[in-house]
Amino acid sequence: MKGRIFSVVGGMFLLTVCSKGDGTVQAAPPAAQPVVPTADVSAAGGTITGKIKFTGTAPRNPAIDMSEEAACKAKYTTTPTEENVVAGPANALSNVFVYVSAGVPAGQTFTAPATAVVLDQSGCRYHPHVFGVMVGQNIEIKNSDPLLHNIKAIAKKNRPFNVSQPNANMTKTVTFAAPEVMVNLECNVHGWMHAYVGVRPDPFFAVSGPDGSFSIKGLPPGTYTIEAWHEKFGTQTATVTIAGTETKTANITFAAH
Amino acid sequence: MRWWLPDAGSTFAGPIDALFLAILIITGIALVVVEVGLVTFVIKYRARPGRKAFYTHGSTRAEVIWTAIPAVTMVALGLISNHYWVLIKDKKSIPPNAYHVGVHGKQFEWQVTYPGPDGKLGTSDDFTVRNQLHVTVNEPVAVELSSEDVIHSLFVPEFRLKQDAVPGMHIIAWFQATKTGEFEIGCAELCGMGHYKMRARVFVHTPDDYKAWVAQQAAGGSE
Amino acid sequence: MTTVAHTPTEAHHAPMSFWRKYIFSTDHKIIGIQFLFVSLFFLLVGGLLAMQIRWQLGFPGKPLPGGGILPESMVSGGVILPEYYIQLVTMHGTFMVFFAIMPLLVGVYANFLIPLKIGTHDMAFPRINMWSFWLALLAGLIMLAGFFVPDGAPRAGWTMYAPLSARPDLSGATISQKLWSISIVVLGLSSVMGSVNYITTIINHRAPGMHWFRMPLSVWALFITAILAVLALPVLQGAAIMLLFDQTIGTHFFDPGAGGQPLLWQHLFWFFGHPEVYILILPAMGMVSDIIANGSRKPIFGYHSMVFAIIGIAFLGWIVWGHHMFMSGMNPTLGSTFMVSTLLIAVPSAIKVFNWMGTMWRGNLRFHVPMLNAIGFVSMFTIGGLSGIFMAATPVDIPLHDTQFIVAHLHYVLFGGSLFALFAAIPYWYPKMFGRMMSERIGKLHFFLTFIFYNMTFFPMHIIGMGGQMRRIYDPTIYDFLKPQQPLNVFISYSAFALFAVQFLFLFNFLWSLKRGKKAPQNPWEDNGMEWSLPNPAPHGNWDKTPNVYRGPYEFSAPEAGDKDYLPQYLKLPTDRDPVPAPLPAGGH
Amino acid sequence: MQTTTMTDAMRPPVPAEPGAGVYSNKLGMWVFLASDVMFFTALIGSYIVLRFGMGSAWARPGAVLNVPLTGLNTFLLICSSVSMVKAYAAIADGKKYFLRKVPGKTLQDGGLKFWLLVTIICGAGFVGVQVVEYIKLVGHGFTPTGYREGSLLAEHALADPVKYGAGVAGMYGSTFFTMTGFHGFHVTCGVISMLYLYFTKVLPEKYSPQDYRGIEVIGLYWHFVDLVWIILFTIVYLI
Repeated sequence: MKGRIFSVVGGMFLLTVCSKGDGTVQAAPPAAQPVVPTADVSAAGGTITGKIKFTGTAPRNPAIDMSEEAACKAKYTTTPTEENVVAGPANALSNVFVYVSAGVPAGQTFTAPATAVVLDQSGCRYHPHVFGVMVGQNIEIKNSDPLLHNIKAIAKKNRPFNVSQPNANMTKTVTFAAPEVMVNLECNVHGWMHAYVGVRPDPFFAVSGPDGSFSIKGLPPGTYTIEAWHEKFGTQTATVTIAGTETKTANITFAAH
Repeated sequence: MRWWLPDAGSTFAGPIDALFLAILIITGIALVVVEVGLVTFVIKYRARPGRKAFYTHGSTRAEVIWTAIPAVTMVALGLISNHYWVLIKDKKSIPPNAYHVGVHGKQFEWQVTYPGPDGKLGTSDDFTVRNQLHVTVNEPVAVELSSEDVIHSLFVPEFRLKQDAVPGMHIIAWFQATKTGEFEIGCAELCGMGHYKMRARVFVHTPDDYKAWVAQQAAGGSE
Repeated sequence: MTTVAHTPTEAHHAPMSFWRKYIFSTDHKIIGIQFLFVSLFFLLVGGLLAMQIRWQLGFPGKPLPGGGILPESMVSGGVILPEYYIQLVTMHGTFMVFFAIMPLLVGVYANFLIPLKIGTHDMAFPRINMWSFWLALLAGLIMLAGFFVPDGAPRAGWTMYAPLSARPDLSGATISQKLWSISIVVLGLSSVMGSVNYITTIINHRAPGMHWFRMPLSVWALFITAILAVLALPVLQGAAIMLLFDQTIGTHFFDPGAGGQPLLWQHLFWFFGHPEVYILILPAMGMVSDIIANGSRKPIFGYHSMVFAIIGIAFLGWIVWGHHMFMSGMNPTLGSTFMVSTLLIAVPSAIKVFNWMGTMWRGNLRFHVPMLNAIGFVSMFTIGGLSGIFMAATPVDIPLHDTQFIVAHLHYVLFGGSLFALFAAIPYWYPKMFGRMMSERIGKLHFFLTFIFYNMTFFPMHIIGMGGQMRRIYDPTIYDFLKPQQPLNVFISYSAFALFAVQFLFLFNFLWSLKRGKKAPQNPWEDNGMEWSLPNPAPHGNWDKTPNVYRGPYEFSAPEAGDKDYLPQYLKLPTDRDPVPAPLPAGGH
Repeated sequence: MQTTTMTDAMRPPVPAEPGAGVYSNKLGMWVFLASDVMFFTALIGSYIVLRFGMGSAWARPGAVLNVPLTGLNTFLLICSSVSMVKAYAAIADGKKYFLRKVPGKTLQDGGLKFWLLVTIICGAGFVGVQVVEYIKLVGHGFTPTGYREGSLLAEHALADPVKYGAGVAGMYGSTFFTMTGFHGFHVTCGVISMLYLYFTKVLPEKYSPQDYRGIEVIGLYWHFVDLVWIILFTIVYLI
């Protein structure tokens, strides 16, 4: 009887259009963190390298139930987890943002590299999870998932923004105008998605890799304070004096609570 | 193609759908009377040479008739509607044995808090699951709605369930699912750019399945 | 205290400069025409926004044709972004309600018709009237500016529900949300100024013999509308000011974090908003009544009950606002009360519909374009009124609330109702405005095509709403329960594009006839209204000497009229006696 | 009665049906006041809903606001209403006057000039006191968003949260400044309008016992504003 009531309307109904048709996105599970292209500095100058470790046992990263987003879930063979504490062998700690917090002569200015940092949203996670940019450097936000992500920047010194990318392969370029460690990026549609970006006025920063190592290059001679930031373990500092083009090592150890 | 209300999935669907049909019939009759009347008049009383309109200022009897009929119909409709309205939305109508779950709206997700094994909300064994409302079939469920930021509206079409979640307010909506399966939840109040993406699901389980699901959740998640 | 000498009116002023005559004019007719052009512009803007909404709903994820010209903050690769989509729905609603339909009905026709129809020379306060127009234009421009500021237009829906509207961190729009509030405050001021004028003019400036119950129903409707506006708009102004303070200086009227109440905004908004709904339909009803009587060549059926129905609708309109809030968490007992009062509104509405039919019954129908559109109004308004009953019955409202069903309902009332009435009114009083006739042929074509495409656009929305498609969602296809009805969305979108395209016929007809239309005879529709005693277009100041009124406005086919089938209000028959003007009120008491 | 030459705007310039029985300017003002009633109803209604919807009580009367000062201000505004009545009476029936007789001038003119000036001064005084009150309140730390951190009131509120309504100070400030602010705006508009009339109509002696509509219309407005203040003073300061 329902059909009968509306058969008149059914008669009017002439046009149908198939509006579906996104191919499934293939992208392999993101295994390795893409190396963040650090700022372009001259080879001259000193280098600070080191390893980031932590003591104690790392907290378990919560599993993410992606069943509501089949397209994301399909990109993983095992249950994906959040990336709060990504530990490597021998308690190496990755995703630590290391930067020179003091020692760079005031008044010295650096130009931002022309290359953009790519922030990819794939499998309902951010890649990279932690990264640094220079003030004014382009960040190209890319959506590799065929579904809506919004990118909300929670910043204090920079103008907050909230943009969305409903389709696959949409890109959006943003920049930050003021130094800020860290600007939090989050997706409100997928509450587990977080990324952190350190915005610096100089190119002297790095993010620790899977083995916990980092390297800051091109420092002129001087005494520097370096600060390491981790989303769960807080910050640690170290002081390093550079003379000439030497390479100094500064290992930093966090304590897992 | 769907030409009617969504399939019935809760005890509310019966009376609401019946009332919908009743109103459709009443308004359908009124619509036919008006539209057929208009078409008839347009054809029958079209201007022709030598005709003159009938000079009248109206008829009190006609006015009384078409005042009284709609008035009586509307009052009757109001009384019947109110009966079901009270049964569905009144605070006193929430069954005392209802199973309480908390639903917290947030830009742009629903956080569903379950009472855990002890069956009580607000205790330490509560656990929260994102975008999934698991309930037992044929058991009244009271949804304690709250909101983090803006107004959201919990909408389950199959259950004929809709209730705004207002920040700063604690609102209870209840329903009783009548069939097992998976249904969709939408947000029916504009809540920002991700409004359309506040999609969540209701899973209606048999009592045993539900117990098993709770046990699994209490054991530490959905791995 | 006998008669007062007729003071010279402004009819014989020296010729004025273009600026005084057409821009900073205090002539009620020019102000009406200014409103007409401005609000037709905003109607077009609103329509353009609607087309983008329909594109997105019909073809989610596909690049909008011509979308490349939009900035990257609105589209990405031509695809409408969700944040732009909610700007579209917000601004479509805002423009259509506040800057298109409301000024078209009230700004244009209250200004243009009231003095002409009650037989006076101008409004009571011509200069305030001019200000009312300029403030309305200013408000419109402030609103339009929202598109051009960083973050784009407001994003909280035309109802601006707090706290989404109050907090930029939640809505994502910072400046334009404030512009919305400011614009509404300015618009409210404009509306109050206009309405004070209309009310005063109608009460105090009716020509001798224009008794209350000799006023045309259009004037009655505009009078009651003005009363609604003068009492409702300040409430919105107050609410908008509080919202503005929440947005700017950090108060928390509507933010629960500091004790504010989100529902307070809804109560205030709808306490204004429901009378507003009648502001948007009563003038349409009034003008349609005039046109149907004219087209039927018969007195309006049940004139007095029509007047009382208008008053009844207006009165009930104040006590039904809660029916917008059945699902809001408001006390359900209040819901019961609001349901009953809402259902009762069906009664005066039914009286009006049946009286229009009674007017056509045994008439001698002339199908000129205004009459066709007026009949279209009656049949479409009926659907809109009846579909309202579904949502008035609270239990049925549960599945239908905030779905496309309500979108269908409100468009049947506002497009099928108000806009059809305007398609009737614009050509009907066009000769009085511009001295020329609009093309009947194009007008008829426009009516039939609009009628068809309009129904093809909005009727299926009922079905989509029954299926559960929520309002203001960007992409229905992500829901499994909505996917099956997506073909219907596509169908609606095609119909909407056609409907929009057809409106250019009207626009063309309107503009072309300004210069090329047939010269209008003095009384082209053989109507009874006072305005037709004047030449077309009517001169500044209207009558040299205040006219007398001898009878009611609907004496079509009266026996006294002889071989004619109309008997104008201004025509003095040998049996008529001149009315005695009232003594003037003293300078003080 | 002797024919008087009426100005163009003085009466409905044309014969008309019996309307409201008053001239249009007065009717227009009545309609506008009805509209303004709704405006204040929205503000006051919101205040009541918000205040009594709060979990905890408002600051006690007098704890934050200077009631004696505002009481004096209220008295000033009531006086201005009285003087407005005097001004109206002076021009309307020509019986009441205040100033001494000036040769060649009617008594009424002098009465109007004097009493309207009193009204303007009282009105301006009211606004002035309100401005001073605002400055003092803000100085103490009472702002539209609550007690400013580190201010005197914030300290008081810490010491005695009940008396100072510590938890609800934000809403207290919001409603207080919104309502009194918009009332003050109305008074200011009234004072400016009266000044305008004073210099364009009253001093040039354009009014007569036959035509004093401007005075009557502004008088209506003024009494309305006064009435609103008495309501506001009661519900904001005293309760």
